[in-house]
Amino acid sequence: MHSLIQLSIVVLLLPLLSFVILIFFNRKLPRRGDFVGVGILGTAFAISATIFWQVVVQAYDPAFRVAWDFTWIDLGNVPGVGHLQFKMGIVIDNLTSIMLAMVTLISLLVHLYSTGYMAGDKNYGRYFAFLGIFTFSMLGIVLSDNLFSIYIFWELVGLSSYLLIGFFFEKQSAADAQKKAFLANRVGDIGMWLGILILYSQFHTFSFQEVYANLAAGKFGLSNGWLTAAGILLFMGCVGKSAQFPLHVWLPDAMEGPTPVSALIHAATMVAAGVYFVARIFIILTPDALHVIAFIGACTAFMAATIAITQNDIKRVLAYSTVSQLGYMVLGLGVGAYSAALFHLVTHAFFKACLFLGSGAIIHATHHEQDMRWMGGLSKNMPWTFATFTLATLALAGLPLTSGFLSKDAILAGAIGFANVEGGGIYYLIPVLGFFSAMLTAFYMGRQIWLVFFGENRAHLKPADDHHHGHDAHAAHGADDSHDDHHEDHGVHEVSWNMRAPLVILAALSLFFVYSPDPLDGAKGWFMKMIPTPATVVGAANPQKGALLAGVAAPAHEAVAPHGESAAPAAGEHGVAAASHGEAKAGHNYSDPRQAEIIHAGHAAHYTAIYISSAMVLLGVSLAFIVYVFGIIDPDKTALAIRPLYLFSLNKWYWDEIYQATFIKGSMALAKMLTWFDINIVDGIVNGVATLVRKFAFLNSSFDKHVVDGAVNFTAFTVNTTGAVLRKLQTGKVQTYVVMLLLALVGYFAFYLARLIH
Amino acid sequence: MSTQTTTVIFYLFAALTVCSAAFVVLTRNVIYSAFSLLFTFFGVAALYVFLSADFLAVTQVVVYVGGILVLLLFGVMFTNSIMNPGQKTEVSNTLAGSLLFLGVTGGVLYSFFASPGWMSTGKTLQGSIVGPVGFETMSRYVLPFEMVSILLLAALIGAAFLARFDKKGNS
Amino acid sequence: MLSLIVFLPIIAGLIILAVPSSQKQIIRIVSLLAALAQGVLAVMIWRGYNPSLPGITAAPGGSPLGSFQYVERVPWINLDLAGFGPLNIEYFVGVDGISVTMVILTALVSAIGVLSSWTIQKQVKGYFILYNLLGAAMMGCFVALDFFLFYVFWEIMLLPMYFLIGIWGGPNREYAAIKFFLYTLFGSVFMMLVMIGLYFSVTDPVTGHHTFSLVAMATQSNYIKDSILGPNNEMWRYVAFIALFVGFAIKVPMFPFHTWLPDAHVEAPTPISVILAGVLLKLGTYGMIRINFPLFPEVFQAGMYVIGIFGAINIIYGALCALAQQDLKKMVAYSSISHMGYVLLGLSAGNSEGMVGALYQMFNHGTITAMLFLLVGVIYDRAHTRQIDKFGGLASHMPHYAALVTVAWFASLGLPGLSGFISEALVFVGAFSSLTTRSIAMVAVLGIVFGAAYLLWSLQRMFLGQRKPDAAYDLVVGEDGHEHIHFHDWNGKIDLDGRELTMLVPLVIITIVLGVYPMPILGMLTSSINRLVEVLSPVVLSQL
Amino acid sequence: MQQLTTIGLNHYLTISALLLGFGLFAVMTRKNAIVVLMGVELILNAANINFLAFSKYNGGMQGVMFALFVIVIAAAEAAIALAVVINIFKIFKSVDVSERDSLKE
Repeated sequence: MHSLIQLSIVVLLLPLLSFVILIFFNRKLPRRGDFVGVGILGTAFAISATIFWQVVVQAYDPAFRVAWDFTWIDLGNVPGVGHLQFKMGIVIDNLTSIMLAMVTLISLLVHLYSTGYMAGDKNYGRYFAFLGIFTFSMLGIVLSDNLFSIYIFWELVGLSSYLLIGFFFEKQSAADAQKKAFLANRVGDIGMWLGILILYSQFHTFSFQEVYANLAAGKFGLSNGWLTAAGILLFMGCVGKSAQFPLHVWLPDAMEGPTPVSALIHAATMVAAGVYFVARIFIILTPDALHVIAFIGACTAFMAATIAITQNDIKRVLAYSTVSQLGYMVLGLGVGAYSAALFHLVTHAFFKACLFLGSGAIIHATHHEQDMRWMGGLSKNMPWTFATFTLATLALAGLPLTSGFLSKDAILAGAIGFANVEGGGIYYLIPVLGFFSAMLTAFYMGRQIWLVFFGENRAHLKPADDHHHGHDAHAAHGADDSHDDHHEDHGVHEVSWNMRAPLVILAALSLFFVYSPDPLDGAKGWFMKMIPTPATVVGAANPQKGALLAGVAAPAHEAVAPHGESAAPAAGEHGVAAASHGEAKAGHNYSDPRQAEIIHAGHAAHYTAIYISSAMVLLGVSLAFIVYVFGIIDPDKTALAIRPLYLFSLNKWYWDEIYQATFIKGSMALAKMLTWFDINIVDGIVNGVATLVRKFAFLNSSFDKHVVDGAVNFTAFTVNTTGAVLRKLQTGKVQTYVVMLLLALVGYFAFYLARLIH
Repeated sequence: MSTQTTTVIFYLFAALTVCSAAFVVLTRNVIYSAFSLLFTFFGVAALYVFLSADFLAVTQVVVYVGGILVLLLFGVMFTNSIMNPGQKTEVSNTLAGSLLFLGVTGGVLYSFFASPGWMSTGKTLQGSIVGPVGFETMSRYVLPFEMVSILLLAALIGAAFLARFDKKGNS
Repeated sequence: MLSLIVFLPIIAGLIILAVPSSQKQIIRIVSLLAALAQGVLAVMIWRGYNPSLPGITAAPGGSPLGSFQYVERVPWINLDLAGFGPLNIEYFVGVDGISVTMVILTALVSAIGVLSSWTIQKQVKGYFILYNLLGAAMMGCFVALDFFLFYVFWEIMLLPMYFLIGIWGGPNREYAAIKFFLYTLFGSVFMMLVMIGLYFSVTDPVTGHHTFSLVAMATQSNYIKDSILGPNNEMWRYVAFIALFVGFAIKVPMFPFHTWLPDAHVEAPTPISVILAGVLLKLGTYGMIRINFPLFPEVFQAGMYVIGIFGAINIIYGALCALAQQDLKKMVAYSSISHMGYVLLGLSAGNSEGMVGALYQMFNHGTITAMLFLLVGVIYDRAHTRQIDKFGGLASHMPHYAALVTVAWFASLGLPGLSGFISEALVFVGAFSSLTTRSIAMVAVLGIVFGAAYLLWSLQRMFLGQRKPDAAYDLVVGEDGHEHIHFHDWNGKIDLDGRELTMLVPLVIITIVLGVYPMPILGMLTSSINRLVEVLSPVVLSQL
Repeated sequence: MQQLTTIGLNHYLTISALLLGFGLFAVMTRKNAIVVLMGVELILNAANINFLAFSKYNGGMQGVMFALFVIVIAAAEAAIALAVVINIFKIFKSVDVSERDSLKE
């Protein structure tokens, strides 16, 4: 077994160990055993850091891959299939090692942060246990080498998310949210499961590698539509987990959970798992499936952004921005900007975790005030939080010199290239939506920064009932009441070091130089070199489609290629782009011309993307300034002016209401109807038959009583009466007997005489 | 003596027997019937003599008159309180009784007379039968004799046992 | 060995018969010892079982007894019916992979049930005698290889069940008991007719006489060509298959024969619900696998699609009905209908994945549903109500109970890492892989969501949030200042007590272990199932 | 007239028949157990008369011997019967046989 495998197994099992220890013994340990969680995660991070170092830094090979598996279920010699085994295994490549490091790092930071944030909660120990099992499941997703085990950990992640969202289960809203999250994920999982089943039914294996190989060998027995369906169904898993439209509704509600959990699960890692999974199956997705994915991603990005601009809850804004950013990633995958999407996954994980932790710090400091309308002017009280939060905001908005800029730009570039290759028309909708969402992102983040940190504190404006509600939340939260809440101006103060340190680390990780030497081009960075776009196997699976695509794509290739060569000497950076493009081609000879074309076009569109996106971001930021800083436009008046739009956005496009009205009400009505059917029809028939039988039985019994039994009784009666009569004769008196005896004698004599007479 | 006188004497005894028997049956007084039974036995004994069974006649007198009748009288004395000796006893189902009496008697008599084969054969029993009785008793009928004596003994003991006064002395 | 494990409970029952009915504790302990001994025997059987031998039927060219294990075979009833020839019924028991798992399950659930019966106070003596009789009958059904013997055990099983529900049940117990009894009797009448028909159609290859041996019946070459159920008599074979299937489907219970189950469960006392859901339902599907399918493989081939549809109906219909229930126990009852639907679906797939999944699901459903009913019983003992809306916020007051309920509920909704998931997954894998049932599987997957819906919803309504105003318990502030929960007329421990933990924890451990590493049970199934699939596959049929 | 004057078998048979009838009448009708016993004695005597009459007119000893035994048995019977009657009297304070219907049970 490869040493990396051993290390990764250790990393995988350490959080589970933490879970087991804490769930059983947290009350016996000092400090409810939070040090156990932090320590174990620290170890896990150290080990994954070494894995990261060995794989990414030392090996520095895009094609690096070690795998190991063992037989989990052995179905023996199955007729028609042969010896059938389900294997469990671990695969380690660049992506895995990067994800490992990222997940363990953020998890470690969140553990650390939580020691401050959750201090004094009555289920403090259980909280860390849940964090442990979440980390375990997440690492399982990252490490697993086959669809079955990834599905298993997929569900386990859903469980831990369920447990953590509902951590304050006394709050009805939290209980609702956790249920909603789990069910929405389940809906997605069904699709994912069906997709897995389609692939299994063809190849009788779950392993990624074997599925790839079989598809590449064209062993897929069903029609191409089934393959597309498989791709889309598998993508449904991502839709559920990554909160893509139309299953995005659970993620904002999931903010009912503790804020560090939101940072860890619902911003950084779990929601990214969907993207990670789509990346794993990227090469078996047919072009049609990719189109669907791209459009869904674009819609999600745009819709979430429009919703985010009107939300007042600080965490909800971040939640919708998360949805929007996940939409970017999915969009990126859909358009074939594979590495860009994963790049954005990582960068987003860091700065979004930073944002959430920062918001958590603010909420903590303001005694569980989450409504931005009652904040303001916090920059003076909380400089550290302010600085890190702002930095992460810039990254999210995608301003240059930040990591977000690099990744988002790469995605948008890919989108433009994709649109070019696909021949424009409707496909241009995708980059357009992307850019527009970028603008909106800049706007609502600017709004948030302003509302939270600038201006004067508006806490005293808060209506009383809300105020008390805040207190209830506080009580339910059960945090320590060290500072006194009862005079009006809330003593806002900077948070303690164990909550500050994660903010700083994460903010540092959302700067550009971590990923790329060039602040303008992520393609120069190690990340996109290490995570090249893999060659699709589907084109090879159906050559006629590949040839057709080649026919379509060839002219576009010719159109773009000369421009690339001609410009190469002139513009160095463009040359670099071409070089990187060439390198990508060198790394993989893409058998599918369409894919090669898209990748090439994406690189080509790099600068177009930069210009447009920067413009849009500046537009958004300036708009935010105009509205909130200079107050040139009054947001409330504007809201009134476009009230329908405003309400549409404020009510999140009414998705919850729609689902409530259709699916939930529908299924409940169906359930009630079926129960009625069950009781009245099915059981009614049964009881009806029973009644009929009983009726017939009564008839039968009356016949029996009166006729059959009648005969018997009659006999008995006659016997009885005769007996009664005869009993009269039996007086018991000797003399009566003698009389009878002599009667007989006389009778004999009479007979005798008659004999004698004749 | 002449056959006429014997005939007359026979008819006297026969009448005595039958009438006293009827009286035994018909009277309501137990004492009367008991004493009239005495006369019946005497009459029967006389008839035995006419049947030239002298030994049996004597036995009849000794056993019946001396034994059974005394027993019966004792019974009467025991069962009927001495205070009212003339106690009447009830009669039940007289009608059936009388009808049957007529029927049985008539039937028996008719069958007697309707069967002519019973007319007397030539040889009859003559003289005293004491000797022959003793001879027969010790020879051919010795077993019945012994058995009947044992029976008698057992019966008497049993009777004594049955009729005894029990310990509690209530009679 | 098998005879011992079958008749051990009867011995215990006889011992109890001798114990004066005032000695309740002795009676309980005797039955508990018997159950434990049964468990030990089951473990010995399990260890000694050789999973490589397929069983199911006489292997071609193999011994006519088939590769069954722990076989005991003695002539039982030998009558010479002049006209019909000799009637030879055998006492013929043995196990293969299919039955050995069920034997283990039966022993396990019976032991748990005895512990759960500890609280029975009414006519303890009679209760335990009937209980032991029931245990013996169930075990006998699973090991019998002679159809007549199977039928005898099958019928014996009805009687104690009827009385256990009808005497120790809830307010409406007579109705439920009668319903259960008549339903099952209805089914078994068909079974008997088919049994007789089979007897006259099958000859023992060794003796040449007619036989009730299921092993002989499972070999198509043993059928007399022109007999009533012989190969030449297509129509009657279909009729017989349907009759048998209905007989077993009632026990499963399969829609539309399922309505006895909710009533029986709601009325039955907790241990009897545990037995009923844990073992008795399995007898239906076991009968299908052991008798119905191998005896009429070509009919099964023809009927796979219909069976699958019924399975899907069970899954979704049961789940939706559970979603609308107010009575917790009724909800669990409908959930077992839904879960037995998975078994039917897996069987209808007719391939190894599906059938292994179905049998594994039978085992897991046994353990998981036992857990569910025990937990329902726990709360019912305390609150004397099962109305879901009468609770709320229990989790903060009964942490252990809430934790175990969470585990059980999630096991029931098929969470990975718990045994239920693997069986459901295998069922879907099989059903989807088989062309016949693929479309059905795609619909039935919805059951996963509905299952999660009703379980999570009930979990939320009972354990999360705050106490409802009309809850079945009060909140009193204890001396330590914290709020404590107080049930009316319940003076025991608020959270789980030792006895309940000893019942539940083993089941939880089994669920987790089998969810992480299923091979201990799955490994015993595979060879038998593969053999069964060969028997059922048309390829083998065409060679007849 | 010749028939009547010469005493023959028939005379004795007639007497015995009458005695028998009277005895039966007593047995049937009288309620007093003692009288019933007397009736029985009458019947026995009737039988004896027949025995002796037949033995006289057949010239054999069998009738005589039988009559002898009958007398003995009659004695035994009388003793037993009286003892029984006395017991009945002891128990029921009455010898009325028409009230004794214990045979019914």
